[in-house]
Amino acid sequence: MSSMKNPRIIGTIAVIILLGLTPLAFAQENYAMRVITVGMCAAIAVYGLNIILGFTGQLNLAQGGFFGIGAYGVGLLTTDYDWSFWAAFVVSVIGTAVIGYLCGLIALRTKDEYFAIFTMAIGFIIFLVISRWEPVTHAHSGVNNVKFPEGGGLIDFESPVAIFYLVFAILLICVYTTYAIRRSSVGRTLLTIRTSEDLADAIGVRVGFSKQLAFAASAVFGGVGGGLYATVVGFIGPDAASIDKTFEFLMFILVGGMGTVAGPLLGSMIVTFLFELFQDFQAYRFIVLGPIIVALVIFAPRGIVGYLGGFVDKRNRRRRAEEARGPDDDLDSTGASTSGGTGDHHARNIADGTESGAGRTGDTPSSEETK
Amino acid sequence: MLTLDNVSTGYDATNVLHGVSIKANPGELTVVLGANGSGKTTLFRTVSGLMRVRAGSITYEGRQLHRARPNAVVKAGIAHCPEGRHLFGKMSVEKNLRLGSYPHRNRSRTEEVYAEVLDMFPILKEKAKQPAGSLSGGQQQMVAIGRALMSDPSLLILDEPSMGLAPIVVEQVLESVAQINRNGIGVLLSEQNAKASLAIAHRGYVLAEGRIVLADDASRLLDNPEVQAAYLGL
Amino acid sequence: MTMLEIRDLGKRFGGLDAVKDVSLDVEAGQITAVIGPNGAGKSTLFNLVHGFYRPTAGTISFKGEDITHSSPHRTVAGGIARTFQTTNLFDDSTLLENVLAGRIVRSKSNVFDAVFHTPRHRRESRINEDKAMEALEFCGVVEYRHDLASNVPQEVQKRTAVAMALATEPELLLLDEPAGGIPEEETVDFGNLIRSLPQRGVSVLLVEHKMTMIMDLADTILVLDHGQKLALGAPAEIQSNPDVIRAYLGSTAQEEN
Amino acid sequence: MTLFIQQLFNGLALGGVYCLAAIGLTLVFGVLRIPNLAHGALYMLGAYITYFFLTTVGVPYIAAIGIAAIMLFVVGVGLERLVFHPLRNSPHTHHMIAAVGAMFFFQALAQAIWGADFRRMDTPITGELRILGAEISAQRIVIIVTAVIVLALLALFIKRSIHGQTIEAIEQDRVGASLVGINPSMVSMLTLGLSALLATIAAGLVAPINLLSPTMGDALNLKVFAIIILGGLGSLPGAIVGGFALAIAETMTATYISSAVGEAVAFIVLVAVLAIKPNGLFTKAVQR
Amino acid sequence: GGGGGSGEGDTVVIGYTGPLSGGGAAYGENVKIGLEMAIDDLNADGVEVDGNPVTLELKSLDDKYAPSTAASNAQRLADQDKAPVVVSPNAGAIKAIQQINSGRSNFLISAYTSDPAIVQADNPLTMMIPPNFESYAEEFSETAMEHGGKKLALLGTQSEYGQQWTESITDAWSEAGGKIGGDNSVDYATVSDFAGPVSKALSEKPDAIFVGGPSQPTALIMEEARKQGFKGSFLVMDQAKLDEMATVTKLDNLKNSVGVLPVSEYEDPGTEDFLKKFAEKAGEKKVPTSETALNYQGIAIIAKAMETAGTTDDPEKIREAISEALPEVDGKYKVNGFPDEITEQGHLLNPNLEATFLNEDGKYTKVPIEQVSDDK
Ligand SMILES: Nc1ncnc2c1ncn2[C@@H]1O[C@H](COP(=O)(O)OP(=O)(O)OP(=O)(O)O)[C@@H](O)[C@H]1O
Ligand SMILES: Nc1ncnc2c1ncn2[C@@H]1O[C@H](COP(=O)(O)OP(=O)(O)OP(=O)(O)O)[C@@H](O)[C@H]1O
Ligand SMILES: [Mg+2]
Ligand SMILES: [Mg+2]
Repeated sequence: MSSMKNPRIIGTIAVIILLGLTPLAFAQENYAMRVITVGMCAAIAVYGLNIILGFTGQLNLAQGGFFGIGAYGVGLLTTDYDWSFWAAFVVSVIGTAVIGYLCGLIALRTKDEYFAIFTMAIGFIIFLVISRWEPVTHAHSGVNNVKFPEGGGLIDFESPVAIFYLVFAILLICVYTTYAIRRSSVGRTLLTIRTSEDLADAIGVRVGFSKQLAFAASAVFGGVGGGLYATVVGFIGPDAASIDKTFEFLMFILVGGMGTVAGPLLGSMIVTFLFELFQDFQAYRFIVLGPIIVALVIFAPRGIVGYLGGFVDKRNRRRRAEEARGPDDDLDSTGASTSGGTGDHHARNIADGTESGAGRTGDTPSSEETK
Repeated sequence: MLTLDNVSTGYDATNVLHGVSIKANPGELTVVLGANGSGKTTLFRTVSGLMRVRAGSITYEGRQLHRARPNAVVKAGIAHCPEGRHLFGKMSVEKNLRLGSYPHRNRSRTEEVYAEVLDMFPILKEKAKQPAGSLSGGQQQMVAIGRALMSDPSLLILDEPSMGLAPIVVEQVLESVAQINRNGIGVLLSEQNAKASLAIAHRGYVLAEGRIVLADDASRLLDNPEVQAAYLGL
Repeated sequence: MTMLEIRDLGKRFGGLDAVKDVSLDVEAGQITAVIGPNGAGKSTLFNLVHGFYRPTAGTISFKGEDITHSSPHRTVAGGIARTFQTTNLFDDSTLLENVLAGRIVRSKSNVFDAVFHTPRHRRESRINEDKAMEALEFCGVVEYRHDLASNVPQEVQKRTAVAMALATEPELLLLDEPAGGIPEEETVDFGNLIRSLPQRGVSVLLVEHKMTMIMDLADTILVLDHGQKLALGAPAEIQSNPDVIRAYLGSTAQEEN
Repeated sequence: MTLFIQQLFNGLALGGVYCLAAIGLTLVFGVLRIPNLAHGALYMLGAYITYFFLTTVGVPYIAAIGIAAIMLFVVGVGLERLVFHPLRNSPHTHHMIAAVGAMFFFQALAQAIWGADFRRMDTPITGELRILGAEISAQRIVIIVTAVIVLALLALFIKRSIHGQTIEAIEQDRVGASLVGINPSMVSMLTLGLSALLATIAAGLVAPINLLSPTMGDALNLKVFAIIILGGLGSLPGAIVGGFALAIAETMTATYISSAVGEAVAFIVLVAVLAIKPNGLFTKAVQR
Repeated sequence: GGGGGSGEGDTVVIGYTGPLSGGGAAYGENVKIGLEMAIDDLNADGVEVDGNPVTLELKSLDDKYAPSTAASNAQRLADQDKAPVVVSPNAGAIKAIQQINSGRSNFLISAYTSDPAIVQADNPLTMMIPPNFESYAEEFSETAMEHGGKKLALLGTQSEYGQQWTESITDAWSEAGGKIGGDNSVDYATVSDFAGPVSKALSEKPDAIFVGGPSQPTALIMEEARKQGFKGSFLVMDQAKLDEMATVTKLDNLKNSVGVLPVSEYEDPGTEDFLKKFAEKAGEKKVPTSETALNYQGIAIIAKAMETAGTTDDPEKIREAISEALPEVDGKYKVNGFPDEITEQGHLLNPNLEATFLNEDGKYTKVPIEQVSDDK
């Protein structure tokens, strides 16, 4: 198919291959392997966030909480109850799905900022439960010696490389699922909701139901990421479920690019790397990192992938649009080609964002009397 | 007098207006005709500062306006009733209208114009306390026109004011526009009904693909065979 | 055959009867128009039929089935599509993507089909693409299919809105001022588009303020005023109805004659 | 019974703290439509600057708060110009992350300047009042009274004055607002400045009953968000009622159930309220 | 890296991961100062391993109190900087680090926490520095009962450590025949106004109150309690230091309290010099705490163990050598109750552990403490 020639897909595949090969370079470097593997666990949760935020446009601030539920599920079941990792993993993910679904039932009655803060409250309640429910979660003492996945005598997951590839494989599934969703009618459904719920409603989209599913799916990814995280790091404390985790995820997705296939992965890796890089500054690192975060958001608002993809898309669209209009429609094609040719050059200089304070047209579609 | 000299502008990568020059004399009613997408709205948005001028200049009564922000343009006396209305949906109709007088904030003048607006659109009296967003499409259009009037402008820009209005109200609105103009307020108008608008206008411009292709007195445009063919359905 | 049957429909907002005691039969294969002064309740009527609003009185049935309380996605799935008074498209998407969105309601494949790339998924993708293209073509905007919705002229947007509605494969199409913002002189083409809908098996319920167009297209006209029926009949009757002239048409009526 | 009355007053004082901290946030939310997560950091910065002038420079208490408030106004304006203004056409997510970045920056900055150690700020307002057997310090009374006065004045300003209405107008349609002559950029700037100023007044009043540390704003941040959402975004009466209600709920549950529940109660109430009224308590349900 | 422990003029990195930003930053800084002071002094004295002079170097990383970050940091310190020793000052972080220090990477944890769970883990490469906190409960209870009465209110902090203390005090107090009210623990870090929790605790009319978290908020709670009319005695958890508390509240508010002995009250051979050097480094206003002093001792012990073991890069050997090295440590490094033995599990034990009672005259009187066993 022609989509195979799409530079975005090529780029995504390149990133994945590169990542897949890192153990070759770093197999002996426990630290590097650890940072990358933990980063990939986060990336999985970020793919969840991508579904609800990137596709559906709902800012879910409970993702850290779901990550924590996954992590504690695996952590507690493999230690206090001595389950096998795999059983614990499956049960925790199902548990996260159920909790996510239930939270979604209420959460999705709210909209926009209310939804964001509502989910933030849910996330915080999850955190409080984990950090206060001593008898079950051991509160601040955390969960020690989380089991490694059982390799059934074939693979020894205690080896950093083996566990790397386990997480990597699951991450691949997430990336592919995201890709598949994006180009299917399911993805289109979610995207219509992001743009306008009213209009989506009008063309027969089951808005509530779809949002509900997206929310649950996002929670599931969070749980998967958390479950893997627990086994990778071996010890988990309440910080695994904290609101800081959520903001970390958000940072990853924003830097990478919301609603894109490769964005969450790239963002997770780059920001993780950036954070480690600045560790040498200790307490002062945020004097530098803070402004960097702000600058990234301002100057690359669509994230790295969005930024690169934007060029590709624009070019493709223009080419296709001109092709489509074709030569049979003389009047139109002349008009289009003049504006396409000269306008482009013009725009570069002017698109510096200093448009008049009022913003653009598309900003505030005057909402009609429709509900 | 409003003068646009060689104004070019556009959205993102594409230019929409290509060196447009027009003049609107004080107190006159100037109409801009043009097919869909010819750039009328863009032209108006440029005048009121909602869009940046990429080349050329705009002056009004001797003042440079091409770098002015919308709020400064209103203060200079140009009110714009935009396509898409841009009302404050959750505020009452009355508040919407009264906010229109923000540039001058002259109490007695506010009351005067407010009464005039309610006279022009009696239905708004009934709806005064209702959120503007809950009004019907046409009623909202009335609020938008009224709000523009409230700033007590010397030049009023109306972008398809009759959009979505019932035929009987369209007549009435055009009549009101003529009346407003007779009271000495300049009007810059784009209107679907070319014939009716030319009938009340002093001067007219024809815009095609972002360029002025015809500029003449309104009466002469009415007789112009090209215009008749393209816009008057004759 | 009666496609849509509205009986004694009412909708109150606070103390206001936006729609009251309205009854209407929309016949299959016909174009039925609803006109009336601003605020007469036309859009509200549409919202009621489509399921955006819950009626406070009365019933609606479609092809003999009661849909008074059904939600929008059910009504759309059942075969009623609509457009909005202010054009409403997904601005950041191309026209083709917009119209494809209209196909969602007819898509059966789910996430698993997408992930596993099942034959059903592939078949459906192809059908969706074909139908979307067909709708675009039918509405005469196919050459703009790769342009962003926010970048095309209003008329193209209006036509795309119709194409998007058609992509849901409706039997009844509700058009709320489809030609708003299009100069009177240019509405002829647009009228032709609407006129051709019944031949496609799509009945039309139309709200419009452009009298030339209405008189030209409509088989039956319902006139609303203050939420209530003012008149119902063929265009010629309506045009000469003194009540309608006084409340709505004004002098245009004479002109048309 | 004395316990109940004592806790009621403690709850009221805590409510005053919450309200004072929340007003600026609601205002910013009203105008810029952004959840300013850096609000707690502004509050913290305000406290430190007040501390600096009070303790290090040695100006009187009220004057120290005044100077700090003005300085923070400038910081707020700067924050709007440098961070939020460039983002005015972006989705909320971007603001939130940018605000988190700004918060990191302010915290690190404060730690670099004043160190990580807790600091104590003294107040000239001393003494206790006995009301119905309950002991309550004068500082807390001042907090309650200031909170109520500031909130009432602001509510009046927004509802009555045309300047206040500009804030509402911008919230509802930026283009429309600029077309009636409002300068949205200016209003945004002033609003953020004002919110930082109010946060400083809050911090100056509250810091003496607690401690200064670079992270002092964090704990308040989450609660304050719960409050403004509970009351309905941008609603000042909502902020008042929400602030006092949550504070009293918190003290009472902590007293009669358990402190862990007390800590969570704000969020539990929030979840419960939003489940029933998805737009908060004080938003008029406007049909569009 | 400095892999070759027997090269000449080698630099050995001592790793440190602790909270240097966020809520725990002050605590993390205190530990860091102790490490820096020790390393400065040791380098000045000269460390010689296997006949070669060795320079110690501190490399610190911030973990914001998050265990998983602490573990990553530790791994980084061990892998990239080849640190044979990593210092960590909180139990959660230490548990996370214990997941990696004896498997994938090899390094000694210098653990600054009084939670015995970290030695119960049987990690062969952990050295626990402070006394087991459970040692205090009995003496604290007895002392407080002597000066007050039988009814105790609980008002400790909600951290992991605070909760363990609360439990331990609860047991000891009941054993000593006292009565205990409800658990009013609050999170000292997030509470905006302490008046509420204090009122609640006082409503039970207690004779003594258990308090404790970071020094400053603890002081505030005690002040609030006194303001609301509490006259009894306080049991102050070891995280809070009475002398540090005296910098934020009047000494009057603190009287009649039992807590850990301030560093300045120790009479070890090195204490006086240590206090002077500390004042030079951190300023006159800052109060030296046991976090600083005990970690100062800890590094000195490790350096001596390296010398004894004759290696800087074999953590197992270093750990083994500690026992032998303890008596060899120079007196100047003995500042805050120096240990004379290390248990098999890795716990440094000070033979004469003492706490203090701050009496009505504002004088510190010593209270001898008997150390409990680390076993569960
Ligand atoms: N926000 C936008 N982004 C990109 N292109 C736009 C935007 N708005 C309008 N255009 C394009 O600019 C051109 C001029 O549009 P404009 O709205 O000014 O025309 P108009 O004469 O007012 O038409 P109408 O009669 O439909 O109102 C059109 O080709 C349109 O597609
Ligand atoms: N959500 C609502 N809340 C309150 N009143 C409403 C609401 N929606 C509509 N109305 C009122 O109901 C009446 C009918 O409105 P509707 O939009 O149906 O009119 P319309 O016939 O479509 O008018 P137009 O031709 O101007 O679009 C109007 O008076 C309007 O103010
Ligand atoms: Mg236009
Ligand atoms: Mg309507």
